Parts: sequence; C-alpha cells; structure tokens
Amino acid sequence: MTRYTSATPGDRDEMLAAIGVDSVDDLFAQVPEPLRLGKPLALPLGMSEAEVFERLSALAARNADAEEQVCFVGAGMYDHYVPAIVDAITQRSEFLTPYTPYQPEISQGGLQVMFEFQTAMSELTALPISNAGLYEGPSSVASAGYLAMAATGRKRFVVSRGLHPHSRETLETYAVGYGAEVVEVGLRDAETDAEALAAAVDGETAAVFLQSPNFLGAVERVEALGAAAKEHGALLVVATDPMTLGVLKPPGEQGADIALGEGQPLGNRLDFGGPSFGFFCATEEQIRRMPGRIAGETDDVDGRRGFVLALQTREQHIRREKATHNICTAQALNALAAMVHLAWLGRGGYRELGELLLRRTAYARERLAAVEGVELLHGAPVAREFAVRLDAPVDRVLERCAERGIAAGYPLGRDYTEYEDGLLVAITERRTKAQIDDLAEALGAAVAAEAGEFGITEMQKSPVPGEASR
Amino acid sequence: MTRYTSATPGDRDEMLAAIGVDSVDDLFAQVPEPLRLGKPLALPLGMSEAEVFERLSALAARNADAEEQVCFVGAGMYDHYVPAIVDAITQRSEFLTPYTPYQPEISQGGLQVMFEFQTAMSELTALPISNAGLYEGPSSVASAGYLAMAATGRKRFVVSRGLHPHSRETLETYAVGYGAEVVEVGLRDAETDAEALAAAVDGETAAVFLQSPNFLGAVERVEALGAAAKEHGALLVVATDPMTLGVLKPPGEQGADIALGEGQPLGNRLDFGGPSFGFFCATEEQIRRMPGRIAGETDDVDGRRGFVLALQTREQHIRREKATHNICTAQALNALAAMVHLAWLGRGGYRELGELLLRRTAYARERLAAVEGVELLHGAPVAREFAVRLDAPVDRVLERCAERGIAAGYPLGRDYTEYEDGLLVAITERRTKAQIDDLAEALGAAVAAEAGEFGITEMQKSPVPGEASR
Amino acid sequence: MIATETPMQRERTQTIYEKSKSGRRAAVLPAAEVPERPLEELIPAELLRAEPPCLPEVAEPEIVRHYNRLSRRNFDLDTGFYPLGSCTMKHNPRLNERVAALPGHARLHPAQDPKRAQGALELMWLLQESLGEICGLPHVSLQPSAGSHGELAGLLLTRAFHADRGEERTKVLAPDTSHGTNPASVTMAGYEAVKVATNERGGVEMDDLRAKIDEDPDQVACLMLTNPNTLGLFDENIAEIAALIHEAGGTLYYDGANLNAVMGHSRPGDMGFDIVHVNLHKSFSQPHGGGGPGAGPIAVSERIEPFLPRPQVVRRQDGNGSGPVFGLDLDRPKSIGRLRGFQGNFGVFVRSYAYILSLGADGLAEASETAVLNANYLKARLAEGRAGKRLPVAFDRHCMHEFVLSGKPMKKELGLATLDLAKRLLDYGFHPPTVYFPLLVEEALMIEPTETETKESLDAFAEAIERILAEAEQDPEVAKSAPYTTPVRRLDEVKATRRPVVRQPL
Amino acid sequence: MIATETPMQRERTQTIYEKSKSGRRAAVLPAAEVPERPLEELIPAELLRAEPPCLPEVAEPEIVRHYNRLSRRNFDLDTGFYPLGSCTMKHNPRLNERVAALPGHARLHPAQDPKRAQGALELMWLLQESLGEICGLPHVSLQPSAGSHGELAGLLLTRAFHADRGEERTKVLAPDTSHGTNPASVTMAGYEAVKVATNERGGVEMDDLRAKIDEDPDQVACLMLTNPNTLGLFDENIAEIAALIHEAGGTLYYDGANLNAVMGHSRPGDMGFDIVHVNLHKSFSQPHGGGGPGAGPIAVSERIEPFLPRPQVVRRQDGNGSGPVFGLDLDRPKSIGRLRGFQGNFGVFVRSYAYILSLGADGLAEASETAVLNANYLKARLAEGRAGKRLPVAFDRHCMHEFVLSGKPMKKELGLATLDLAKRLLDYGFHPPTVYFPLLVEEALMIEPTETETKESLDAFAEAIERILAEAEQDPEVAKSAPYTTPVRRLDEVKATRRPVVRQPL
Ligand SMILES: Cc1ncc(COP(=O)(O)O)c(C=O)c1O
Ligand SMILES: Cc1ncc(COP(=O)(O)O)c(C=O)c1O
Repeated sequence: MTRYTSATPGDRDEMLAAIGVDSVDDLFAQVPEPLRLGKPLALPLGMSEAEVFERLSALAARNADAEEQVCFVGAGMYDHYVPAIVDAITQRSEFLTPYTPYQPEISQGGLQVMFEFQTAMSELTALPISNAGLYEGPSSVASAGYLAMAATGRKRFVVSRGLHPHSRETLETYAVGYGAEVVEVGLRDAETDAEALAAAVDGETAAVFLQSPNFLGAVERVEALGAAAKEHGALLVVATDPMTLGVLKPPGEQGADIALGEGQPLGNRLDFGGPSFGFFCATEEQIRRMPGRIAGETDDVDGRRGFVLALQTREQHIRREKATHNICTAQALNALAAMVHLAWLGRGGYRELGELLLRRTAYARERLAAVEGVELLHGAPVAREFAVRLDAPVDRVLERCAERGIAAGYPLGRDYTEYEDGLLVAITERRTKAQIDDLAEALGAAVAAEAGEFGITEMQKSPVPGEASR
Repeated sequence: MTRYTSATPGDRDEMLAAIGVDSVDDLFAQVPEPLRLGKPLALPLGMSEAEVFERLSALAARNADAEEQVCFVGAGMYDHYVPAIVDAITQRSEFLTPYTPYQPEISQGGLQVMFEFQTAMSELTALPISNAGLYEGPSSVASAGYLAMAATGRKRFVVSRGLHPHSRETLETYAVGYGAEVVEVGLRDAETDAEALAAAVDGETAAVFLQSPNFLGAVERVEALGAAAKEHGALLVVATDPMTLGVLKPPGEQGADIALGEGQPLGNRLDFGGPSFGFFCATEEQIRRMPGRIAGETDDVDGRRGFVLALQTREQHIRREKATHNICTAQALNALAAMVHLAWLGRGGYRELGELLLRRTAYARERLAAVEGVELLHGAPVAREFAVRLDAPVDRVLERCAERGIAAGYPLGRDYTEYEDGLLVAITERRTKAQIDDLAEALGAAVAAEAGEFGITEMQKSPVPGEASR
Repeated sequence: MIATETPMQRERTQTIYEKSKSGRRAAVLPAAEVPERPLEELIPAELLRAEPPCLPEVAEPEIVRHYNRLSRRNFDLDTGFYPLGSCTMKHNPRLNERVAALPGHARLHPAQDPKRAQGALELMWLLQESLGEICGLPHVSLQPSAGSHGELAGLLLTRAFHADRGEERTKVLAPDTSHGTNPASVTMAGYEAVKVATNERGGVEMDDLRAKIDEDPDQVACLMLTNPNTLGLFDENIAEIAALIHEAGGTLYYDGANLNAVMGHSRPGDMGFDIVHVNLHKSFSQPHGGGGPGAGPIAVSERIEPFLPRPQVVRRQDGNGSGPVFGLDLDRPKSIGRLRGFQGNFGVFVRSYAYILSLGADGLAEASETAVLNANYLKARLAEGRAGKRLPVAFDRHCMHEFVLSGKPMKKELGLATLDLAKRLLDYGFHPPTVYFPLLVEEALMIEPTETETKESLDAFAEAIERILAEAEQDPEVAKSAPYTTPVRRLDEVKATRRPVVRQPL
Repeated sequence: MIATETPMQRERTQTIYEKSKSGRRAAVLPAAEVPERPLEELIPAELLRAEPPCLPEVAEPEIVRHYNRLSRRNFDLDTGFYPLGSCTMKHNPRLNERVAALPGHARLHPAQDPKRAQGALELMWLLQESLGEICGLPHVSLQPSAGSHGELAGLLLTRAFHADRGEERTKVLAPDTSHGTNPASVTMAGYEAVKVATNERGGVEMDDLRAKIDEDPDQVACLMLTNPNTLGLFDENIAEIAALIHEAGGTLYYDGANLNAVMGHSRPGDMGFDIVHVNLHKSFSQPHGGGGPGAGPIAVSERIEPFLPRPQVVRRQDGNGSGPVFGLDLDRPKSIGRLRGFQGNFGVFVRSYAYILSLGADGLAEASETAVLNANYLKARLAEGRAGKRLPVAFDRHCMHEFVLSGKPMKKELGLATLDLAKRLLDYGFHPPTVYFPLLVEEALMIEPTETETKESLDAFAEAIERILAEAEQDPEVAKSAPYTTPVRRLDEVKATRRPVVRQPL
C-alpha cells in the first residue's frame, strides 16, 4: 500500500480469490513476457509528504518570482493580484476534482459556471458567442485558423507582426498540419502596416489576424485594418488582452469575427506560463464551428432550469474525424478562476481597473522616457504595456536591474531582431508609483553604468516627457 | 458600501422607508448625544485587498519563521509538518464558518468531528472522558484546578516545577481569582523531587500537578509521584505532550485523574503561539464537572444515529453562575485539525512518529553532548526534547546560531534562574540528521567563539557520547 | 413512492473509526536516518506504552472523503443566512485566511527571540492601538482567548485593582439579560453574582441597580454590562449607571460581544467603562470555526493598566534612532500574570488586523451603520403580517444591530414553540436565530442579521417566517415535526445527557 | 405530504448576473496615485469603449455564497466513487496543491530569465526524465496542454519525420475502439483517418490491419494505439503490430490515457512505440478541475527527437564546474515549432512531479498493480448475480485497469438503457461509468475504479448495480425516470443544441 491506496494484504487475498487468480501477476499475464519490465523503474523510492514538500520548496526557492523581484515583465502574462476568494473557490473539492460535466444532473455547478463565463466573455469582447475556454492564448489563435479554413474553404492566413510571437509561431506549427499558408505583414511605428496588409489580403485569404494591444503594447486601429478582410470575405480574428476591455473598444465593435486571447490576466496566477486558459468568442454565424465545450441553458423534465453541454455534435467524442476541433480536456478550473475574478471586480471595478492601468502606464511611459539613455520605441497609444529603447545592451541592463530586485521588462530582441535594443514594460495594479519611480531610477543607473563601461556615446534626449518619440 | 456590504443607496432608501425613519442617524438616536463619537476614528481609511496583502506580507517578512531558520525551539509548541489535507479540510467553508453546533440537525458534521476527536484523545491519554477542547495548554491546567476544587472541596494545589512555566503562572493567576493556594515542588536532576512532593501534599490538597515529559524534557515517573496524591485523596493532574503518547505510558495508565495539555503538535501550525487548543481528559467520575463542550451520540426521532452537545447542564448558557466553567467559544477548528492529523497518521503512523522522535532525539542528545563546551543538563530519559548546558552565555550562542540560520533552542534562563546556562532543544520529524549535525557544529563553533572572546576556561569533556552527564 | 432524499441525507453516518481497517494509513514518515536502537535503551521499560492507542487506519482518499462528507452535514455562513443573535455572523473574508497562512506568520515559533519577530510584534502592537482607538480606551492586552476569557481577565483585573487599594470586594452585578458567561466568569473569579432587573424600555432598571448597590456599596466590585445589550438596545442611562458604579468604587465592565453595533459611532471608554472585551470572532470577522478559535482582547483605562496580564507588547524607541523596536514586557510587577501560554491567538490577530486595515475608519463605521440598518429593516419587515401578530418584538423601539422577538403569542395561539419555528426554518434553508435567550423574554428569538447580508436575504427570511406561520395556521403539526430535509431530525438530547456516550467504544 | 427535498434541491438556480444590483461590488482598487488625466488624452476617442461591459455587481459575501452553493451542485471525487472509464479518476493529493501554490512557482513569470528560474527548469527537466523512464523513451517534451494536444503534436512530429526523409504520407490508422480525440487529431493534422477493426479478443484485428497497410503502405504515416485499449485490454499482438507499422515506414503512436495500467510494469517504448502522450491529469493525479487543466507531455524515440517542439528544457554542464545549468533550447532547426505560448502547463508539472516523488518507483508500480487488481475484482463482483446476466462483460478475459460491460441484455430483457442505469446510479450516490463508449460495444458501460478506491467502495458499487437491476425487474420505470434526488433531472439536451442559449441575455 502507498498512502493513497487501501488494499491491505487481507483485502488482496479476498479480491484475488474473488477474481480466481493466485496473484496480481496472473492479471498481468496478458502483457507478453518480453514486454514486462521485470525490474524497478530507475526512479527514487517514494518519499514522505514532508520530504516532498521540502524538496519542492527548495526548487521553488531557486526561482526569482514576483514576490522576490518587482515584476514589470508582461508579454502576454501579467502579475495581477488574484483575489483570495478565487483560490478559496477553485480549491473547493467540488470544483477541483470532478471531470467534464457529462452527467448534467450532478454537474450543474460546473455547467452553470461555464454559462456565466460565456456570458462574461461575450460581454467583454462584444461578440455574441463564447465557448467555455481553450488551452491558452497562442493555441487559440491556431484554433481560429482551423475554424477560418472550415468557414471559408480557404487556406491562407494574413498575420500582423504585432501578433504575439508565440501565437505566430503556433499558428505556423498548426498550419503545416492542416495545410495552410501564413503570410506576415510588418509594423510601422509599432502599428500594423495598413497598406501592406491591404496588399496581402486576397480572395484566397481565410483570415486576417491582428492583436490589439499588439505585442509592442500599441492599441491598433482594428476596424480600419479589418476593412481589407471584410472586402475579401476573410474572417477578422483579433487577439486581445482581457484586462483592457473595460476601456478599449472591444473587438466585437470593430468588426471582428473572432476575438480571442490569453486568459491569464483574469484570475490566474503566473505559474511560469500555465495553466491558464484561452478565451474564444465569435459571431452567431460561427456557432456550429466553434472549438471547445459550450454550456447551454435548458429545462429538465420538471421544467426546472438547468444547463448542459450544448452543441456536442461539434465535438470529437461525437463526431470523431469530422469534429470541429480535437480538444477534450480543456481548462475549466482556470475559466472558473476568471469568472470569480470578474464577478469580484464587477462592472465598476473592471472599468476602473482598466482606467488605472491606462493612467499608471501613461505615467510610467513618461517617467521612463525622461530617463537619460531611455527613449520610447514608439509613440502609438498604449493601454498597459509599452516599449522603450535603451542606449546600452538590454541584457546587461536587465541584469543590473535584477540585482536590484527589479525584473525590468521583456527584452524585445528575443523575438524581434529589429528591436535588439527594445524593452517591453508592463504595468499592473500591483505596480505602485513608487515602484515605477524605482524602475526609472534603476534603468537610468544601469544604462549609465553600461554606457560608462562600454563608452557608448550619449544621445540627445528630448527633455520634455511625452514628447519623446523617434 | 464596503466590499463586504451590499446596501446600495437605493436599498438604503427603501429600507429606511420601511423602518419609517429618514436616516440611519435616527436609529442611532438612542445613543445619548454626548456619547456619540461625532468624528471619524483615528485609523487609516480602508485599503484595497492587494494593499492589505502587501502590508501584511511586509510585516510577515520581518519575522524569522521556521522556513527561514531551522527550528529547534520547542517549549510546548513544535515545528511539526502539518499535512496538506489538514488545511484543505479546515479551510472548507462548512467547517470554517459556522458557530457552535446549537442546532444539531444542521451541525452533524461538526458534532461528529467532536465525537471522533473525543474518542481519539481518550485513546491517547487512556482516560475514558474527553471534552472537545479548551483554549490551549496552560489555561487548561488552570481549568483543572477549578475542577479539582469542585471535586474535592479543597483549595490547595501542589505543583511540580517541571510543569511548563506558563502553566504554573496561569494557574497562579486563576488561583487568585477562585481563591486557591499554589505550592511548588522543586526538581532533582530534572525530575520532580519525590520526597519534597510527598511532604507537600496533605489532606487539604485538591490536586497535584505534574508534567511528563516535563519542561526540561524529562519523562517523569508519574505513577510513583502520584502516590502521594492518591494517599491524600487529591486529584492527580498530568500535563503531557500529545506527540509522545505513541511510545510513552499514557497518564491514564499511571493513575492520572486528569490528563491535559497543549494540542498544537497535533495538526496545528505554530502561529506565533495560537490559536491551538487544549485537550482535557478525565475519569468517569469527573464527567459532570468537565469544562467545555462535549458531544454525545444519540438517536433522532426516526431512530437515526446522530450527535448533540451533551451534558449542557454543566455549561454557562444553561447554568450561568453555577456552571462548571465559563468557557463558551473554544477552539473547534483546531480540534478538527488535530483529528485530521491523527487520522492521517493512523495507529501505525502515530506510533512510528513517536519512535522516530525518540530515536532522533537520542541521536541529537548524544551528538550535542559530544560537542566541546556543551554538556547535558540532566541524564533523565527524554522523548523529544532535552536540555544542555553551554560553556558560554546562552544568548550570545543563540545569536551566533541565528546568524547561521538556526534557531538552536529555548534559553532556559528565561524561566529558571537556576539554569541560566541551559538550552532546551526540541526535535520534530522535520529536523533531519543533517540539520542536527549542523546544529552540533554551529553550537560548537559558537561556544568556542564566545569562549575565545570572553576567555572562559575550557572544561574537561567526557569524550564518549552517551556517557556525558553531570 | 420513490424517495427523493439525497444519498447523503439517507446514509447512516459512520465515524472515521468505523471506516478503519488494520494496516491502512495515509502517512508515510521520513526514515529515522539514525540508529534503530530498541526503545528500552532510551526509556525505562515501565515508562513505555505497551499498545499504541487506537487511532483510525484509513488511507488519505478516504480521510478526505470522510471529512468532506461530514462537512456537508454542516450549515455554514458561506452558504446561507445565519442570523444567530449575539454571535455577529458576518462575512469572513478569505483575504484574512491568506495573510494568516503566510509562513512568516504561520510558521513563526512563539518563543522566537523578539528581535526576530518584529513583524509579529508590530502587528500585535498595531492591533492593540486600533482596538484601543475603537474602544476609546488607552491600553489593550490581546491575551484572552475568547470573550469569556476576557471577562475572567476583567474580573481578575478588578480584584487586583481593588487589592492594590487595600480593598476586597465580593459582588459583581450584571443585568438579567446578561450572557451566561458573565455570571459564570463571576463565580470563577471568586465573586458573587448579583442580578439586576431590566426596565420596560429594555435597559437597566435604575431603581433596582441603586438598591443592589445601596445594599452594600463597599462590596460592589464591578458591574458587567453589554451595551447595546442582548436585547439589541442601547442603554439610555449609561452615563448615570457609570456614575453610580464609580461612585460606589466599582469598575464598569463592557461585554463587547455587541460592539458591532457602535464601531466608529460610540465608544465604551467614552461611556465610562473601565474594561472592555472585544470578540475578534464577532466584530472583527475571525471565522467562527464551528465553535472557535476566537480571541477576546481587553481594552482598559489608565487606572487598570498596571494590572494587565503579562507579557504586554510594547513599542520602544531604539536608542540608536533607527526606528521603533517592539518587545514583550514581562516586567510588570502589579500584573495579574499570565492567562495562558505565550502571546495569545496570534493567527486570529492577523485576520482581525487585516480586517481593520481593509475597512479602515470609514469602513468600520459603515459596517456598524449597515448592521443597525439591516436589523431595523428586518425588524420592520417582521412587524408586518403574521409575524407582527404572532411574534411581537419584545421591546418596541428602534434596535441597534439585533432585536428580540417573543414567540409567546405564537405558542398560545398556534401551539408552536419557538423551537418549532426554528426547526422549520431549517427546511427553508436558514440558520435559525438564537432561541430562548435572553431569558427574560418568553419564547425568545434573538435576530442579528449583520451588515454583510443583502436586503434580498432579509426579505427572503421574513417571507420564510411568514410562510411558516401561514402553514401553522393550517396545520401546526408541520412545524412541530420539522425539520424534514436534514440528515437527522430532532435528536434525543435528554438521552445524550442522561446516559452520555461521549466516545466511541472500540 | 411534506417535501423532503433539501432547500438546495428545490431552489431554482439563479446566475450570478441575476444576483447583480447596480452599484454593488466586491473589489476596492488601489488609488491610481498618478494624475487623473482624461482617457481621451491617452487613447484616441474612437478606440475607447463607450459603455463598460456588463459584469455582475455583487459584494463579496454573495459571490462566495453563489459559488459555494453552485459547487454543491457538483458531484466530485473527494466526495464519492467516480469510476468514469478512460479518465482515471484517482485521488488528487492536496500536497500537490500546496507545492504548486508556493510563490516560487505560482508567481514566477514565464519570461523570467532562465538564470533566475533554475528551480522551475530543473523541475521540468526532472519531470521529463521521470516520464521518459516510465515510458521507456529517451526524450520528452512537456509542452502539450492535454492528451489531444499531445496527439496533434505526435502527428505533426510524424509529418516532420517523414518530410525530413522526403516522404509525404496521408493516412493515419486507429482501431475502432480509439478515443474520439484520435481521429479528430488526425483530421486536424491534415491526415486521413483510417479505422482498423477489433478482433474477438478485444485487440487489433490483425488481418484488417494488414489489409489497411497493404492497401498502400507508402501512405501509412502512423498507427495510433491505446494499450491497454479502451476496453481495458492489453493487445497481445503488440510486438507484431509494431513490426508491421515500422516495416511500412510509419510511426507508432501511443495514446497514454491508459498508462495507469502499466506504470513500472511495461513501457510503451519497449513495446515499440515512437511517440507517447501522457495525461498528467489521469495517471499523475492532476485534479480534473471540472474539465481541465491538464497536460499531455510526449515522450519520443531517438529518431523523433530532432523534431520536438521548441523550446525544449535542457541540462547543460556549466563550464566552471559549479554543477548543471538548466536552459530553454530554442535553437532546434528541425523542430515542428511551438504548440502554445511559453513552456506549458507548469503548475500541472509541479503537481505531477510531486506525485512521482511521493510514490517513487515502488509506489508507481504498486499503483498500477492495485488499479488492475481493483478493476478485476469489480469485474468479478459484477459477473455475479443479476449484473452477470444483464450486464455481461464485453470481452471475457482478465482486464487491466478498466473493463467494459454491455447493457444489451438489460435493454432487451428489462427495457433499461445504459443511460437509465447511469441515471439511477446518481440516486445511489455514485458517479456513473463512462457510457456508450467504446462505440463497438452496444450499450457500453466503461468502468475504471482506479487504485485509490477501497474494496468497500467497489463492493458498495456492485451492490448498487445489483439493487438497481432488482428494482428494474419489479418496475423498470423507476430507473427510466431516474434520477430523483438531484437538483435537476433529465435535462433537455436536444433543445440546448437545436435552439442554443449559450449566454445570458442582459
Ligand atoms: C453577549 C455575549 N457575551 C459574552 C460572550 C462570550 O464570548 P465567547 O464565546 O467569545 O467566550 C458571548 C458569545 O458567545 C455573548 O454573546
Ligand atoms: C483514450 C483517451 N485518449 C485521449 C484522450 C484525450 O485526452 P485529453 O482529454 O487530455 O485531451 C482521452 C481522455 O479524455 C482518452 O480517454
């Protein structure tokens, strides 16, 4: 027996007798002899709970988390405060331990949460249909590609370079599978190049993919950019940050056919990148092509209100090779976390949070722009993240800031060779004015120190905050 | 509205109209004008959840907890590993948020837990009656005094100096109230002085108080010591450590009338000293004099098994000034934690844990005794805690160890002027052999450094571990 | 007819012991790592236990299931309305659980050198300061573990205070509406409990008070008062009461169980009280835990301060100017001494301090205001319709945070006892109010909605009462045999006391 | 007759939106601290939202109550037996939740410099190594987010593998017993799904397999197999199957949903599989969360390795001899690329690694052993009495960790469909088995007890089935109208699909 199993030697004997075999080995006889391992796995023996705890605590201690370093890193996942009720509710056994609600009578809790979540996401994006969540952001983008192919019968995607690099790469990975072509359109002063986009979209284009705010933080003119898609009958797919939709015009009001994105900012912790969830909303037209679970409202035999998995005929367990997607296990618990967070914020709080991010981000942007050796990478409007250029090697500056306990941002050079000197700085409600001031100070000091060390010539700086631009 | 209240301005208006007043102030009119505060409290304004979290995290960060320092401090509370299921279960709303089970039909969960807990504590102590828990250890000792007075009609307590100093002091505090006299009996080589005890007990003695293992860690010969109590018709009250009763002869088998103690080691975290609980077990004879809640098994109208608060006629809400005790709100959740921990250990695990403590403690004791400048304070048998003497000022040695990340023990000089050079060292299953070795190393180095600094002459040390004694 | 009781309703409960099977277990322990010496080498054989105690033998999955299933047999505040009078069943924020669980709090040893526990001591000091401000009294001890412990402390302080002046007094007065812990504490502190009558406005009957004092003013040690009292009424004569007691040389003790009515509006210190206990598990949102843990800090006036329990958390200005240092003051020669081990229920302090920070001066005042508004609204709702007739309010004036109804007409006219109404409420999904207390109201129902309930909850509760009364007019047997929907129904409490079975025979 | 339904059973459910009232809220936000500039100064007016989205307006206490009450409308593994076949509903240790919640894990930003995330990367590397050992394959990518994602990854790897050799193949074979995700993944990866028949022993029909291969061996990209398969049977011909596929030049894909049967006993790599996905939310105790999160790491053979997704966690020996350094390898020229953002479901990795550490080599083998024992015992119990007659096992041989019964005789003889039996089980407090899958078994019931169930649970389940059948012999209507004890009963699923209402109109 391990601590999680209960079969005592006595139980075993009784059970074996009932089965009519002498030993458990007899049951494994169906495994051909040469395929039986016949020796223990080359893994350590089991450990006590306290030892496992210590071991994993020791590993965790070797990570510099957002408690240890003030975190200005975003790039799709953000250090928001997750309210305590989110944990309390998601850790309830009744939500934590069941599986997909195949038996609606005993799954009304989970099903209703899905329905509420769908309502909330539909509200956020201003699109009428939402599923109950997909794995996470970038793979949701790829799923939109699959949908667009089915909807249009076309196999060509036009993608803005402002789309998250992980999303672009994931889309390409999937596209190799389902046989689509991906065409990228570049940026101009951090915004998608409208002309190039218009030129790239044609009658073979299944979908146009935009992101707003885009990876550089710029709020895109989605509606204008989307015109090209409309013109050629391609779907307009818009990735977005769900924390910005209290203040930014939602994709559904800008002509998007599909709005999707990484759900982490809503109630999910950073977790080194997962689990979180992807949200996926669309127009009525796409309802029967949607990927993932969808809960629907209905009645029971007594006329009582209830919820079930709706439109299951789209899904793999019914339609197999003809399913609209292969997804099965998704991210229900993460969607619950998002729903609780949204309910906690409420209409007013959600709006205010969006405003708070906008204002603090504007402050931070101006504050940083005023720092010697730091200038704005673009002047486009931003919501909660912005990009700067540094007059010193970004990695070295980051290292210096890290030593001061600040994770200063995301180095754009990781994904954009054209922005080797770029740093992406993200703001959440946890980043106080004082921390922003510290960041400015630290960046300035780091750039100066590096510049001193490497003899980089100082550049002329615009002295007035806000006027800095390239 | 705060975030925890719901009355919108509209609600308020409707409610005031229903009440028939114009404003809430009208309701406060019953408070005489001069007694109305008329200004805000001199406290800060309310803060957001994230801010409160940060504020309290910052305070917590200024404490050196057992995660930061390897903890050899005991003295009644111990750094045991609390299994994860304890938290999961005690944090369930259904256990966390109700109050005392006055309505048994909707409180069967809590009542049954009390019943199970009583069974387990009765087993541990080998006494037939247990209550459902009191506040904590020392005040339980004082409560035993109150019971003993009622049981014997006498007003004199004889107390071993081996009883926890907090227990002795608390007993004295209470005794001033209920008008009893406390007589203390000293120790001899760390064990209660049997002769002095026999001499102190007389026909006016209501109870004799012992502790085993006592404060210096020594396992007392309770039965022999208790003879004096039996002889004079006094109750024998034994405080004990509930983590040792898997291996040590329980109080009930040594003639105790009452066994009690601090419950923290069972499933409760350190929490800087509370909340935990006190357990309190007794002979059948005392059942109607017991303090605190007691659950009892019974049937309902349909003959179904159930549990209720039994023997309520002892309690303050029924008997008022004639109650056996004044306790009302106790420590139900902490008792639940203990019960879950005990179920998790199970009969086998509980025994093994006791053995583990014994063996590791023996190892630690020998290891330390072999250190230059450290010698055993006593040679009495010990279970999980032992005392040494240091050849250097204890405070300074502790400070040096602390700087190395070790909380080396409890300085006996805090409570015993006769042991100014004494250090009490506690072992739990979390203290590994490697940590014990580190402790030995650190103590040795610290004593040597202090001795060097203060020019204390080195003493002759017995080189053979285990033979060290005074 | 097919039963519609859920499987959990139907099941005969088993204890964890009954699920035990020899050899099963949840715990795996670390290896000893040290020599496996026979125990007899370490402990004399006669001090060793022969047989380990009987504990359940169950693997982890079944432990979790057992306690999860048991938990579902509880009604709780996070599930429904819980208007248990005098208990302030207000919302328990999960934020507080989160901060209490931080390792810097949860794994801090109580004997840690104060130098390395500055955060904890500062938190305690800040809580002391906050409670002092709320109570209008300059000094606070956090040590008492609950309200009743605070009461005992207050009486011991009173004794020490008088002893210090060379006096020894014997009597403690308390109104007949007082909570059971008050007289029980009086006895435990070695005093004689003297009951004071209640007047027709629900306050202290001044003539009776005067009479009780005048009997022998020198013997009056203290008057214990709850204000607003357990009827939910603020005593309009409080200033005069205080004057009378002080004149007689007694102390005035404030049972703070009802502080939730007046936070930020009126302060016991300003009313003339010398000693106040605060129930952190009531006014300051510590979860009730099924009957604890709580904490009962006491706030006291200047003249009582020297006698406060030790240790006391103090703030000192450090010599080297590097800011304040927090310490545990043990050197208190006049102190009554310790009331318990270590420093009190620190985990409770963390939660309550988080609550005070969350609400702040504005939020606390608003909380009391809404508590009073909710209570008066529910009272008004229950003054309508059937409830108004069958369940009149005991004292007809505006209440503070709670109010008391009398089920006397209901009993007379419908044959329904307050207990029956309470049991029937269970079927409607509500926790019943406190019943049969205070004692001077016949068939009492004591209702405290708290500020964290919505108007909708209050309305639903009023409607349930109305429906139960309507039902009873048709057929009183419905309520008299209630509840019907709970896992067990009307348990035999007499049997449990006459032939108590308080542990499982194994 | 007085209803004995509990208030929660009776209540008409309301959504959180229906509990909303304008102006209420739970959140208080920090002050902005920075100038309150008009938004139009920051964002062009035409990009601003006119009206904030409609979100519920509810204070915290009601949010907690709402979701707590909803949670009670779920059946869960921590409350009862959940023998949902193919899903491995084993105990979810709380220890795993605890370690996942450590701030060093939970608040670690995924883009953190690897240098400052060494603990996380080492954990991932250790998990990779452990899964590789368990699967008998040398390389692991943790990236896939669930089983179906792993399947897609496996097929993309297959495509890359063939492309690298200049081949392009079009067909993927899978038995008719395969899970729905298999063919769905095949289509999504741009292949054609080809079904292979099942033989009378429940394994792959070898003749059909050969025929399907021989049709056009060059087009066979892959065979996807679950082994033991969804009938709970180990394919005795696996060696030959592997040889046939490899001979044709295809890859062999192992759907690891049933790995729980063979951990430490038999390894897919040793069986000849090239690519394996592991469902961490099945075999490795990640809680199912009501439908996720999970993770579907893949283990692959040497020849597949170059194509693994990027980034890959790698261990490097540091130049300066100070021990290994862990990194994210992006420089993988042949890689199929990313399957998702960042590094995968790290929180799930923490839990599963904690589980592997807890059980160890010995515990994992014991878990599989007990899983197989429990399944065979329950199968034996259900071969007795009424169940034995009405619900025969689909393939009568020893099973591995699960087995499939057929309700065909029950339907014919008693008029009871498998669905009716499932619904009636709800009244007995059990989660029903997986029903109507695998498709080739008529009226299928797929039962997987897992190793963490007690013999008592298995017995109770067998007895419930027996009683339901006995009941049905008396009156089949009882089951046909079941359940009776749930908050809702037999919901109209057709309506929900025909006229879908998938969000609340506001
Ligand atoms: C009025 C009153 N006084 C005193 C107490 C005793 O407080 P505690 O239960 O915290 O000991 C209570 C509550 O139970 C009470 O309601
Ligand atoms: C046999 C089998 N294959 C594949 C899957 C798909 O796995 P997932 O749900 O993790 O995508 C499942 C489970 O749902 C399964 O049972």
